[in-house]
Amino acid sequence: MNYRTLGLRDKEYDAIVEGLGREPNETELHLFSVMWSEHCSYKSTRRLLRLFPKEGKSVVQGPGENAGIVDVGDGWGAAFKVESHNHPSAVEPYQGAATGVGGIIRDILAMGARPTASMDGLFFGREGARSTRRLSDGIIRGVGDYGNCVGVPTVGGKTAYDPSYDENPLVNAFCLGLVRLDRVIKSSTAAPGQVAVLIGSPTGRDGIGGAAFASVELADETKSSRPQVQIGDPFAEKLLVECCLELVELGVVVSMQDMGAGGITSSASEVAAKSGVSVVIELDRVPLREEGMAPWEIALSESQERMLLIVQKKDIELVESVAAKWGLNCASIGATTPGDRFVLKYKGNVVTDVPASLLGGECPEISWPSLSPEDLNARQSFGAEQIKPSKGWEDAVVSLLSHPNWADKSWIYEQYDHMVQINTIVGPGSPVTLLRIKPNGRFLALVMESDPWKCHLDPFSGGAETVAKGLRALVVCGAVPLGMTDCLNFPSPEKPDQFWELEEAVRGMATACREMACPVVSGNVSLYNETSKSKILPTPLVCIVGLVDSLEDFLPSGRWKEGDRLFLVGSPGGSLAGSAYQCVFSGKPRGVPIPFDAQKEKAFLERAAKTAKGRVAESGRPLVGGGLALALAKEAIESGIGARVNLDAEAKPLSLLFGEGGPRAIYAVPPDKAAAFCRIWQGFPVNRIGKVGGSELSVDGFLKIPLEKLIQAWRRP
Amino acid sequence: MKVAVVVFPGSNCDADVAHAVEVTVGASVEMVWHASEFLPAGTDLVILPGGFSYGDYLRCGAMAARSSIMKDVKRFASSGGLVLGICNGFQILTEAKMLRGAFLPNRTLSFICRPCALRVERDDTPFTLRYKAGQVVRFPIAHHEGLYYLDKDELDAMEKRRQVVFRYATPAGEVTDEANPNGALNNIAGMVNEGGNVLGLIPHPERASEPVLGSVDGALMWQSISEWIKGGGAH
Amino acid sequence: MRYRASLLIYLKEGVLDIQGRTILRSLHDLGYGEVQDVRVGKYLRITLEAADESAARRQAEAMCSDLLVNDLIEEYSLVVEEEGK
Amino acid sequence: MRYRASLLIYLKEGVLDIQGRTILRSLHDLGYGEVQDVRVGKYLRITLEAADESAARRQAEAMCSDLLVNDLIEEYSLVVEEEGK
Ligand SMILES: Nc1ncnc2c1ncn2[C@@H]1O[C@H](COP(=O)(O)OP(=O)(O)O)[C@@H](O)[C@H]1O
Ligand SMILES: [Mg+2]
Repeated sequence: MNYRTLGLRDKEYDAIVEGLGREPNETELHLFSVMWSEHCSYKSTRRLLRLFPKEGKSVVQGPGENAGIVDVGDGWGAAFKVESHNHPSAVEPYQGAATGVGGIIRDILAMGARPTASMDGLFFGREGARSTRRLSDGIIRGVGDYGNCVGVPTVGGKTAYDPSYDENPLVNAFCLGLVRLDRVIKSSTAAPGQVAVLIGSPTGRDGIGGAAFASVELADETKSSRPQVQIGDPFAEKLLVECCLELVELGVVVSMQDMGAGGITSSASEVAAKSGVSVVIELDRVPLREEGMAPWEIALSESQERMLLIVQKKDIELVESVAAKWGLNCASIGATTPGDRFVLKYKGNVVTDVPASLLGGECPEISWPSLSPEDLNARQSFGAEQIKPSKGWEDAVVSLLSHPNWADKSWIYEQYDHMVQINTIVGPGSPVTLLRIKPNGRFLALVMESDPWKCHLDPFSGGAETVAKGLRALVVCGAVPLGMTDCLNFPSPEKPDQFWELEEAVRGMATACREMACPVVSGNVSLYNETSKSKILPTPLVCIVGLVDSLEDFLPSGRWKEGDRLFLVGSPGGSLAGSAYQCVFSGKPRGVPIPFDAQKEKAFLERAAKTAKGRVAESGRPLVGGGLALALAKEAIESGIGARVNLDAEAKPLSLLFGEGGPRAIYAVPPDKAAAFCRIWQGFPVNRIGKVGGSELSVDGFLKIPLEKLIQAWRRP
Repeated sequence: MKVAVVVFPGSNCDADVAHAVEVTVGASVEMVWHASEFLPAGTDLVILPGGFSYGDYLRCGAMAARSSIMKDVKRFASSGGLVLGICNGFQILTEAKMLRGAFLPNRTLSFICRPCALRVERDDTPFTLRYKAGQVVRFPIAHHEGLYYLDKDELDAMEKRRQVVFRYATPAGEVTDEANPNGALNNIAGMVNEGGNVLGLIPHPERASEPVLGSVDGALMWQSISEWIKGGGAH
Repeated sequence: MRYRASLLIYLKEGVLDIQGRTILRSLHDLGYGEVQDVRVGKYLRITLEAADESAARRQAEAMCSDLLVNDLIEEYSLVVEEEGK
Repeated sequence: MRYRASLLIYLKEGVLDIQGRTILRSLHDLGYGEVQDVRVGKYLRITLEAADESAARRQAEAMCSDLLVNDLIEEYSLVVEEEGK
């Protein structure tokens, strides 16, 4: 068995030999190839991830566990994380997306938390193409069928179409769960003399080598060597969730791991390494679904809907009886002993005996060369699309509103149960999702953001803008941001210009997080999102969680009322670089996006928070895709009322109406609160731009569109 | 009022409905595992909650309808006890033959989750005392197989017996095809048995039972039941 | 003895088969205009122990009426064979 | 001529059959302890026009690979007969 065919590099093999003091045997080689793959080891990005700020006053658990946790008050925490399932979804969209949802739910469960809400970030190829339809249908059904059945509401998400995802769609799954802070389960709490118990579905050959598969480009030859497709069983997952939570409630779970990439090997060696114990697994005891599985296949199988629990010997019978009640397999497959070994036994023989810490944590980092792309200048130079729309301003608004990226997404989220668990106060369709926290009467605000086009033009400011967009949305609605999770979707890091983009994007995100005091508590990296024909745009995605103490503090969007004054806060114009306008009218992002300005952002957030708290506005919406024009249109549509807007003609109309970037928002303010509103925004650009009323949206000198027409465009038949 | 919520493997609205009856009418709720043989003594109302019992595999509600507790649920119903099946619970009631009919996939062939307007057809059942016939209420729907089916003759007979309690309708209360989200025959969203003590309902009243959730139309159902029980309606 | 019961479950004539109709439409869209009709059903392959073939068939029929088939909307056909044949 | 293609689509050996496992357990609970295994698949009955039987079969096979069967996880068997036979 050649280590190179398993994807290990020379340097890595040498490190293994040195760490073991001998050559690895075949089983061990398989284990190392998976555990030291990009997907499991983060060997290309560990250095970058250190840039993220991880501390904050609400952080209970930072990166390094199955999910991060923030304090949501009164002894309760929110555990959350986002993860990619891109490669599996490219190959088998339905099962790929479904098992992505299932996997992230188990990550949350592993913290002892009850999975409470999911979100999905979906990136598809060009709209209308047959392959896009096939992939998006399968992916959306996969997300829906799994989440609906398991009873975790899908409460929001992000959907974007761009030709760069033609061959390589992205599926990012986010989940959040609630946990009592005195019941948090960790990987680091196992002690010698305890038992490793495997609960859930029997093990088959599913997804073996999935981690390695996710760590290379989707070349045709990898498509043929692809792992056996993982099949999701949401019913089994529901039983597993209830069973594990019942065991947590009974206080018998010492430690718990989901079985993700790397299966038993990954979960057991992680507990061993983090807890500082040895784990001895007897592979014969693993309940199997298939005959003739080799030891390494059992050890690496990624069969879904399984959890590994570490429990005390005295509790075994109780654990078995609870599993039996839920109709789940339960097998004691190993034990913890003192030391730092990861040992696998099969038919009486030791087939693996390696240091647990070596397997799980000591893959040498790679530092790929980084070079700014040759075509960066070309990307950043403006093109001919910087002119007034040929068919007029009304047509421009209608075209943007009906473009799949910015149109109504209810055709997607109505296929998802977004209400089960009855916590959804403001569901999908709004800039932020609001959930109640039943145990303490407070509210969680969630956003998911991504802006691949701006990241393509300037990854640093694109990355910062992505984070800032999320934070602005949360603060505008009155939430206090608690923490962030992110998924870094990029092509291969092995090409210097691509690595540069990755590095810059992370630097931009980290800078925004640090300046705006938003700690990163968990995340995921998905590289090699490319094929021989195309590669994805740099697509970092963030999910940010905020807290709202009471509904009094919550400022909704889409609540214009007759007579309200409209204010635009922030600079009057934005940039067209990487904007929705460009995307629709030239198909190609070009130019230099607005650079990140920490002082401005902070000044904005401070005032936005006061605006929500002081209740001096009826409705607020930060400007995002499509700029001022689409923000006005969406507020009008959601409110069911028009407005008359009169813009200061000094700014260039294009960047005024369709420019994006930087901290900007529109507010609807009742006349008697206008003075108070302006007082709060003193020292920040603020302009009164119009008045709510009527049944059309008119911008003097530019456009006049009946509400009906806006709705029609946005809803798309 | 004492409520028994039956929990099947895969039920996922069990806690929701328990929460709704607790906060709206202060009911005392017991969760009853499907493998139990008997309902708790003194039960006033049995709820079969929504969800995906047995994953909706084979046919929605088929396996749950054969579970052990259902024998006692049937006995309870035949002695006049109140039974309410919501969504998957309605599917279970038809599979258990406690209500006539069967469910087919929505005509859109997709799962649908959104608020939905319903016209109340009867205000003389234990479940709908607090409504007015003809009133339009809004309950969320969330299902993949909600197309109620029964063959023509039986359907006519059932209509004649006034067993339909809720129909999908426009916000103005018209029963039209456009207002029908799933293709259910005669826009049927909810119906009772001949005795009037077993109600099957595809929409979710428990998702519309608190002001914070945006609608309290569903709370009227819990209040109706509670009033009926207090009034000595219990068997 | 071990038997294999192959069970086809389909909707009764007259019950609207929406899935079938949708597949028919997709096939037409893909250019298969020659397709006249599509009906969708379920296929269950049940492996069971029984004394002889007729016992196996009786058992399978009992399962159908007990659980596997909803006779309000569905019909079925059943083939029972000795395993390995 | 009109043909009827009966198509059985089932999961490949080794691919987890999530429905089969649940139905099996349910049959056991109902007292059918003699059942060893249940596998669940789809059954499609396609009525189509074709010049002759072998053309009908070719068309049906093309539909399978174009739309009806996911060859990553599914296999199928196909019987083609003249209608009315
Ligand atoms: N895949 C999805 N799943 C669930 N909700 C989605 C999905 N895509 C978009 N949404 C919801 O649709 C709304 C609009 O989406 P978004 O792309 O963020 O547009 P906007 O530019 O208006 O913020 C948001 O509320 C979002 O949560
Ligand atoms: Mg958004």
